[in-house]
Amino acid sequence: MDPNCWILPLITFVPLVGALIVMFIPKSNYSAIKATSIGISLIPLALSVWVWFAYDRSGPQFPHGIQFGVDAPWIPSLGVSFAMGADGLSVPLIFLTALLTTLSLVYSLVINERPKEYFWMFLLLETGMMGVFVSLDFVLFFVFWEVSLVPMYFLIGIWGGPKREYAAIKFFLYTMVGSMAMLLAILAMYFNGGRTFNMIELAKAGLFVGPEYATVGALVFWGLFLGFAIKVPMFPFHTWLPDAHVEAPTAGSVILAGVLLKMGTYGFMRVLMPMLPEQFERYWWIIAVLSVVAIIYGAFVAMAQWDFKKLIAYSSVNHMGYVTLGCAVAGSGAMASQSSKILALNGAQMQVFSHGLLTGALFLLVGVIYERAHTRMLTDFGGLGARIPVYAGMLSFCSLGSLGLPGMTGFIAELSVLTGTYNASPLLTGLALIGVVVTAAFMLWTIQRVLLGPLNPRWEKMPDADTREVSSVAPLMALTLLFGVMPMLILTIFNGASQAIVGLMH
Amino acid sequence: MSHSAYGIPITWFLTLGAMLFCIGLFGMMVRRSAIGMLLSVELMLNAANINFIAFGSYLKLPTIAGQIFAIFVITLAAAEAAVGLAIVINIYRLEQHVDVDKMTAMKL
Amino acid sequence: MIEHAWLIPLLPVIAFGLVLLFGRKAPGNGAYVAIAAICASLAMSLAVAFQWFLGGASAAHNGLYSVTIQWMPVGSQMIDMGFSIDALSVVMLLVVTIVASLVQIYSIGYMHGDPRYPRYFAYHSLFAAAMLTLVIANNVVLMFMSWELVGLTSYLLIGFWFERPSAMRAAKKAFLVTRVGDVGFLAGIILIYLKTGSLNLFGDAGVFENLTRLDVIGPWGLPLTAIAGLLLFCGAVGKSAQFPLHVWLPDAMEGPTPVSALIHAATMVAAGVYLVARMYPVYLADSSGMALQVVAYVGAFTALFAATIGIAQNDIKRVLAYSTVSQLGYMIMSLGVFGYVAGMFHLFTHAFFKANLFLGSGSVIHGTGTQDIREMGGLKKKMPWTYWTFLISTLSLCGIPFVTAGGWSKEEILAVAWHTNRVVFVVGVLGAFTTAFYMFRLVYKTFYGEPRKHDIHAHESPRVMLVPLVILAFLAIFAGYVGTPWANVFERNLVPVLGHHYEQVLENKLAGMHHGFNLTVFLFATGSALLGIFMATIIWLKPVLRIEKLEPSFGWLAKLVENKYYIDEIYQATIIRGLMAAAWLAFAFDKWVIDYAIVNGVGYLTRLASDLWGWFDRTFVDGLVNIIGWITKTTGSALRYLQTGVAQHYIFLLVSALVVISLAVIAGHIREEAWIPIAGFYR
Amino acid sequence: MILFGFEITGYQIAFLALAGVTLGSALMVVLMPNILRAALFLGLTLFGTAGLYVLMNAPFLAAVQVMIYVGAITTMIILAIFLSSRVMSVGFSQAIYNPVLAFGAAGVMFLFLFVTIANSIWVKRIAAEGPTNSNVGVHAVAAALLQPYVFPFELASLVLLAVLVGAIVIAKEDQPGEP
Amino acid sequence: MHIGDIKLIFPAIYMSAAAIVVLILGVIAARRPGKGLDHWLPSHYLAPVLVFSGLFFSAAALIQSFAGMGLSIEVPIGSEMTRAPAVALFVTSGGHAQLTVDPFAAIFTFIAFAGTLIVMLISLDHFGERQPHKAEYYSILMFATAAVSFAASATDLIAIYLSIEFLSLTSYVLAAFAKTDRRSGEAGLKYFLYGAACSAIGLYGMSILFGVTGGSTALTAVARGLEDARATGAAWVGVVFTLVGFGFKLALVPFHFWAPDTYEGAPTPVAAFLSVVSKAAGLAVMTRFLTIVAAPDEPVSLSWYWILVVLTAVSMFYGNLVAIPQRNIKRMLAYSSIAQVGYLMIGVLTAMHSFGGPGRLLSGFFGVPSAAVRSDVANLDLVTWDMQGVLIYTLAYLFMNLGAFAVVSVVGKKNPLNPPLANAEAYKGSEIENYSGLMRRSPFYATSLTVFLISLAGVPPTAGFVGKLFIFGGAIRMGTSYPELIVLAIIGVINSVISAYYYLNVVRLMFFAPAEGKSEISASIPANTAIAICLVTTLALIVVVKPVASLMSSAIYSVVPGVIR
Repeated sequence: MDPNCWILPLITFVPLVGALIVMFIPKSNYSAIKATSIGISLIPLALSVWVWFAYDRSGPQFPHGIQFGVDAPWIPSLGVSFAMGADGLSVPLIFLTALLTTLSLVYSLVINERPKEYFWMFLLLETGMMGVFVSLDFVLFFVFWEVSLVPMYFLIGIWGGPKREYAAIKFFLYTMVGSMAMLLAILAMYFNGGRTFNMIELAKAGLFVGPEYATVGALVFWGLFLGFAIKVPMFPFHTWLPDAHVEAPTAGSVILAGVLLKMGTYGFMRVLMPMLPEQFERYWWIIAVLSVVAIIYGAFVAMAQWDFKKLIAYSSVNHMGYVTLGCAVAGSGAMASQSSKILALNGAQMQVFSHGLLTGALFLLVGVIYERAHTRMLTDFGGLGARIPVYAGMLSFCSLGSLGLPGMTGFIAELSVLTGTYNASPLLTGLALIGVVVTAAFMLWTIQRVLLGPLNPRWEKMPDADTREVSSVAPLMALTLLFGVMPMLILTIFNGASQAIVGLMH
Repeated sequence: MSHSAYGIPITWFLTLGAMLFCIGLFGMMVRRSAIGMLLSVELMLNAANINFIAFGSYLKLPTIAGQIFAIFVITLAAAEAAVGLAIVINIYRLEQHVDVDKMTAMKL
Repeated sequence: MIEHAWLIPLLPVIAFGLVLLFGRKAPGNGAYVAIAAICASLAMSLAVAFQWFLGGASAAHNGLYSVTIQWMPVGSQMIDMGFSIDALSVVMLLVVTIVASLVQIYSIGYMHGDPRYPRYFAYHSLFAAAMLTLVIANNVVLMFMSWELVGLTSYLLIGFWFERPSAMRAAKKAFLVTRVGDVGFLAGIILIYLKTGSLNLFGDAGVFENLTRLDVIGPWGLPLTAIAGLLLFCGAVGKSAQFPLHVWLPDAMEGPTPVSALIHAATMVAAGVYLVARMYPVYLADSSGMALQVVAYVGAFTALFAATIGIAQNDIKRVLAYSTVSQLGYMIMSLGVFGYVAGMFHLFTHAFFKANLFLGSGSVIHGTGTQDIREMGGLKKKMPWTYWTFLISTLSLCGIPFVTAGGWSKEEILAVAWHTNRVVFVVGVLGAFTTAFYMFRLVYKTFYGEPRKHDIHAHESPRVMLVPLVILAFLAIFAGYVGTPWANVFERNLVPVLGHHYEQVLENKLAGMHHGFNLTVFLFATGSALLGIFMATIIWLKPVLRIEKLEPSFGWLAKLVENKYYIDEIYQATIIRGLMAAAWLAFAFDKWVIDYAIVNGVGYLTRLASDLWGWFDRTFVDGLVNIIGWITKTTGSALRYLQTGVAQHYIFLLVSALVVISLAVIAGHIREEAWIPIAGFYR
Repeated sequence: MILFGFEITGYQIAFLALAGVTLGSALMVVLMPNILRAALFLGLTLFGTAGLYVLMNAPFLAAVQVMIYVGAITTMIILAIFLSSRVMSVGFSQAIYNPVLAFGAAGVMFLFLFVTIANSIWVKRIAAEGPTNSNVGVHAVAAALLQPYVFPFELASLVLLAVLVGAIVIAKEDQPGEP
Repeated sequence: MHIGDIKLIFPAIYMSAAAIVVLILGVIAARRPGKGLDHWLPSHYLAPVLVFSGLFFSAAALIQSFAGMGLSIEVPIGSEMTRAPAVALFVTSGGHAQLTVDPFAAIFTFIAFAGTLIVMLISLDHFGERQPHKAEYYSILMFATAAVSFAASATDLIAIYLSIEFLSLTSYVLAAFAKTDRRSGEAGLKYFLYGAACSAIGLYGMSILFGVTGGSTALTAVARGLEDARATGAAWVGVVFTLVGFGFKLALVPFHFWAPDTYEGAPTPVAAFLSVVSKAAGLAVMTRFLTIVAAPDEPVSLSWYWILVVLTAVSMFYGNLVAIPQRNIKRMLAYSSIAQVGYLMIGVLTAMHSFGGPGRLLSGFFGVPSAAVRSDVANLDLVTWDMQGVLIYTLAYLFMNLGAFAVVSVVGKKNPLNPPLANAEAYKGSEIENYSGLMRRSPFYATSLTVFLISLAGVPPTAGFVGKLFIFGGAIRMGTSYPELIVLAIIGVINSVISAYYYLNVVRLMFFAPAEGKSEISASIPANTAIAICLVTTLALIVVVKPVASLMSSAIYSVVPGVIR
């Protein structure tokens, strides 16, 4: 067992312990609740940074081995174990989760409506999300997957906007449909993969290979696909997303976009591709086509939005399309060269990370302006660039990053994905490029509608972003720039995982 | 048709039992009063008892289980009637009638 | 020094950060920081240039100095990134740093008192940094990154006065229109990367070494090199405002005038030309020659087309803008007809005189407070410095031989065109004529005659603005001497950049060309320019030709003439009426067809499509989900009526269910057993 | 005995008579509007059934039937009717409730059962000619109840105890203030 | 039978005896209410204490049954050998047992005792100390529990009929126990009438079974008889009619009609008892009956098997769909429990396949070891899934459903608008809209109820998820041979989502809606203890699932006391 096996359980369960601690703080002591929560959330953050640096980039990768691995028996009669571990896929996501949680909590300092519940639910949410990214046992994975669902439901439902109840229940039911389908598929894999839930062993087992498994393999594949695609969300399973995003409180949107969506794509890379390569190869084009549709469709629908937050939400559909496109291409079998596939998968992972940073930041910024103006209608704004320059700078930066401006992470991601795709299907690349232009158009148009033009006299007195807001957004911007300029710093992590995964897929 | 001295195939008894059973079922459906329904239940139980006794008598292997079963059925029928009538009396006290079809306080 | 060339872009970046963060507290509100940085870059560029051309570094490094670092892993491969110095990049470094530093100095005066004064300098620094990175990048992706950053900063600078809706629209338009081209560029990069396996331009495993892998027949029977070249050219079309995508540039004049000088004269728009030049081996490797032909004709058409539009403009900066488009067309055209050196040379000279012209116009605007040349006139006396520098640069633009830089470069272009493509040559000559014509119209209307609007109290600009003008005017004269036909330093240094193989290819293409002074071309070039000046003179300075002469033959034009508006503007000249009609037509086409119908139309359709999609999303995708939910709910509500509350009903339902179940059992039983009706009854 | 060309036995006549009584009174039980008469007809049905038991060589059961069913249960029901209904009042009559559907359901059920019974192959274990276990007397029943069936026997007594308690609690009229 | 073996059913006997003790002492105490014996030893304290100690006896019996009291067989689980004991009691001529005491029965006994204890704790809070006829109430509750225990080990039709009737009759009394409440009376009456009809139908079925199988009442003998009588249509009619009697206890559609009215009308603790403990008896009997008697050799050709499959699916859909528009939470829980039975039935159907098929799992005689352990036991470890599924889900269901009812009881009771048990409007406290803003009034109850509801929906990390994992897992495993089980699993999954909708509706009201009234809800310590126990077990089952599952896995070998082939 790895000498560092303690680290991942610690990262996962510290927030849970924190949530319990917060539960026992008196309801009225707001400052203690907030300080404790943020303090506790710093622990996983620090640990995740440690993991980042302690992670051996040339070390073993997922199906061939794992780092920081822990494997303890849990229900041995069923082959369920408490297995955790990290590889190139998960290390950045662990960091992203910890970072976004801390920043969201910092941003949420203003929450004064039932703060105790808010903060402990947030910490519980962090446990769930972390658990998904570190679990190497399907049962554990599923448990955490669902655990992350419940606090989010409450975050949307209690602290959300006017249609929060509808949005919350839609979010919950939608996701639950997917996770239930996933559960069935997991069970089927269990019975065909040597009676184990251990992901490493399942990935090595070579499941559903051969024509006699065509039907069951397809069923399992689509079951898992449904679970992940709803979470991503892929077209046409995306309609929960705008509602959930729009109604969720700002920090909730950040986590939703920044981390929860990533659980879906993580599932693609951790489960679908390594464990069902044959099926993936057979159906990759469906995923690819859906992804391209999502890219174009998301961009166009985003353009039609007048609600700032909804616009960002739809842009998530667009951005996540690149991730799934990259995954699809990486699993396209003989369609593309090995290096193209790796490139595409690198790009997909980069987009995961990039979208987490940028869309998280954008949601924070939408929240900032909403708190001041109590409206999110783009038509209500205008000319704010002169009035609140710091905010304007941050918004412009993040929007530009979001539209894939070179020098930021999004560009690296999109370039890699598109390049990888070109080898498999130039047509898809070409179509996706339409999305690139439209994305630029609506992002710029948004900036224009909010920041440029004559100042709407309603906002004469609008204050600029304060320290809390800047400090919750600035780290995200800094990381975007850092990894955009020096992708080496993070891509070597992704690259190992991509090589391992693509290596499995013929 | 059998030409033995007895001359009654078991199917006669079983058919009789089935008739009784169905009359009981019919009563359960048409009787308005709880007590009327209880009477119908007794008919159904009797149908079962006829079956038990018929089988017990007609089986080639000697068995006493049929009669034993019937005894218990009769016993429990008494118990059932006791409980049922107690509930009916209580209801009557509360509602001044025992018409089951009028008792629809709970539905949705 | 060369090994530290990466500092050249880095210094402005640092200045950008400093000014953005501490602008108001920094000396000169941040301007000095930015200027110091760009001047340091200038000094370093000069040092690099000195070392390269005169210090023998070029020879020591075999014409290329390259430094790379690991940038991006792809599987077991590693994509490197870094900078490289060769003659081409040195030239570009010089152009960019010189113009940028002068413009920044100029801006101290021009932008004085602007509320966002520090931000202006910050953006300027960032722009310079991006442009400098672009020219020394040795990696296509790094090029693309800085290319986009250039676009971004131009967006910021054009929209600097974003309170003005027109400025903000212009900024967005600039960014979007260029991005349309960038998509092609990106596709080209992808194609090149996938086929050559490299993103680095130079070196053993670089793009240029592996171009033969691209030389396979692709779609439409074109070699992939041609396709790659055309895709890359898309980027150039966008950035360099070539024909279908040129519409952003005139609108971009909404930005502060120094910005126009920097971006729309010297640097950003030149980036497209630079791109084609930098990727010239790709075009040379194109065995079909298709790509370069397209480049040539697009450039030629743009050159003439924009020039004709320039005639009809009354906004001083718009005239210059169309002139810029036209000149960029020239450069592109030159590259298209194998005038690799000539195109770059024109870029070099054009940068200075066009920057000067813009700065001069800025000075005029600063002095008069208007941009409309109809309101100007007689400024020659009031603004002598501005006038003289403006005139020098105008002459340079017109290509007056021997004494101006523009003369040398234009003549070289025409010389190449004469040799390779006479059609293009003719267009070039016509363009030269038109250029001279509208530029002198501009000069005459601005500086000569009497002031047409008397409430304008024109005054000369402060010294901080005049010094750059003078320096640029000096360069507008003398910069051309590096590329005279007799001693073409430019050619000597630039051609080897292509590498031995492609140097040979280029020479083969130009085989038989008369190197040195070509009298025919000289006569055509000079003649057309002088004719243009002459025509302008007889129309606007000494109105020999009058618009009234048009009346008998063109009634519809007569109507225009009756209109006072046109009488003041259009002098009588039958000779120019065809030109005028063409100009109006072109402008109308530009305005109504290209700008309105295509750009706005596409924009409208896009909106329409997105609205439709949004509706689709709400109605069908979401609606389907809601329908399922509705069915579920309704079924639940309907089923609950089974639970009537009547016990007899329950029993009835129970019995009915039991009957159904029993029948099903028997049905199943019948299927498997031979079922004889009433068989056992009599047994 | 030959009747209408069929040879019939005395047992058959007895059966038919008893069946007629049983079924007829059973029909009365469910159809009789007056609940009291219905209860009385139930007694008749039970008597008929007891007769059938005798016909099937189960005299002990017949005795039990008469004692418990007729003697106890029917009496209890009649008592309950008196307690729970105003016998002389107008609303006393029982109208028949949705009879058509009910008749349909019960009728189909009977047809189904009849067809099933008629078609089943009983011959293997069931004597065709008549009752075989003719010697089941009180002793046998008692022995069975006390040895292998002692558990149900005891359980039945527990049931009766619990039910008695429960029935009393439910049926008894609580005095105000009584716990 | 050795007389000493009686001790094996000691928990049930103890429970009956304790019921009598409570009854007698209670009747004595009732003479001077609040004073004397009623003061020192009130039955509402005596009864839970006795049940609590009974819980220890049942645990002891459970452990003892696993330890293998003399008679046991060894079967392999994977690579390990496990003892699977079974003891036959009250053997009739022909060697068939009235009762079979085995771990399966012991587990259900334990579940019943634990459930009753919790129900009593709820009752204590719900009725209070001044409850009329409390001695009788608690005593009858204990009788009913004993009946469940008997039913779980009954392997003879007579014993089954008697114990089920025992349970039914006591349940009717309990449902009607709130004598002054019309709804309670109505609930009891409807329950009684429907139950009487169903048990009569079941009895009629048993009588036919008795005949076609050659006069046998023991399940093992019936099973053997059915082998011969396979061709007889009446045999399957008998099976189906018999199943009606059990289906009624389980509230399986279409034998469920009593459930909503009875749950709504009956006092909440009684409803809790009916929904869990009484249902456990039905489940135990149903499982035993199906696995022993009716396990299909060739299931595809047996229409009644298909009918069960359809009924399972219909139960899930019906229960969940009709639960959606409900406005009364008890009624909603009634429908939800109808759906839950569907999930359980998936497990039962799966388990049937494990025991059915050519060559039953165990060929022994009453669990007496036999050389002829099924030859194809290679897949034996898989069997664990099936019966484990039923047992674990039952356990999970016990705690989550009782917990939900406990909260409902507490909330319904203390609502100041509606004093309990007073009149027809008494149950306004159970209207779902009354849960608006419960989070602000009583966070503990709101949070607990949320956990229970989420568990019922099957969301991790709750017990409901563990149960579903086992149930669906077993179905999918068997699904490779019997695709209909996969279909059922998918339907189960769809229904989990549907059920989440109405469960979350309550959660939504509790957390998102504004509070209606500000009064904090309070409950006595017993009720809070009950809720806490349920909460902890619901949340902790996933942690301790390892020992629980291994315990359950050994139980399965003894469900079938052996069939001679």
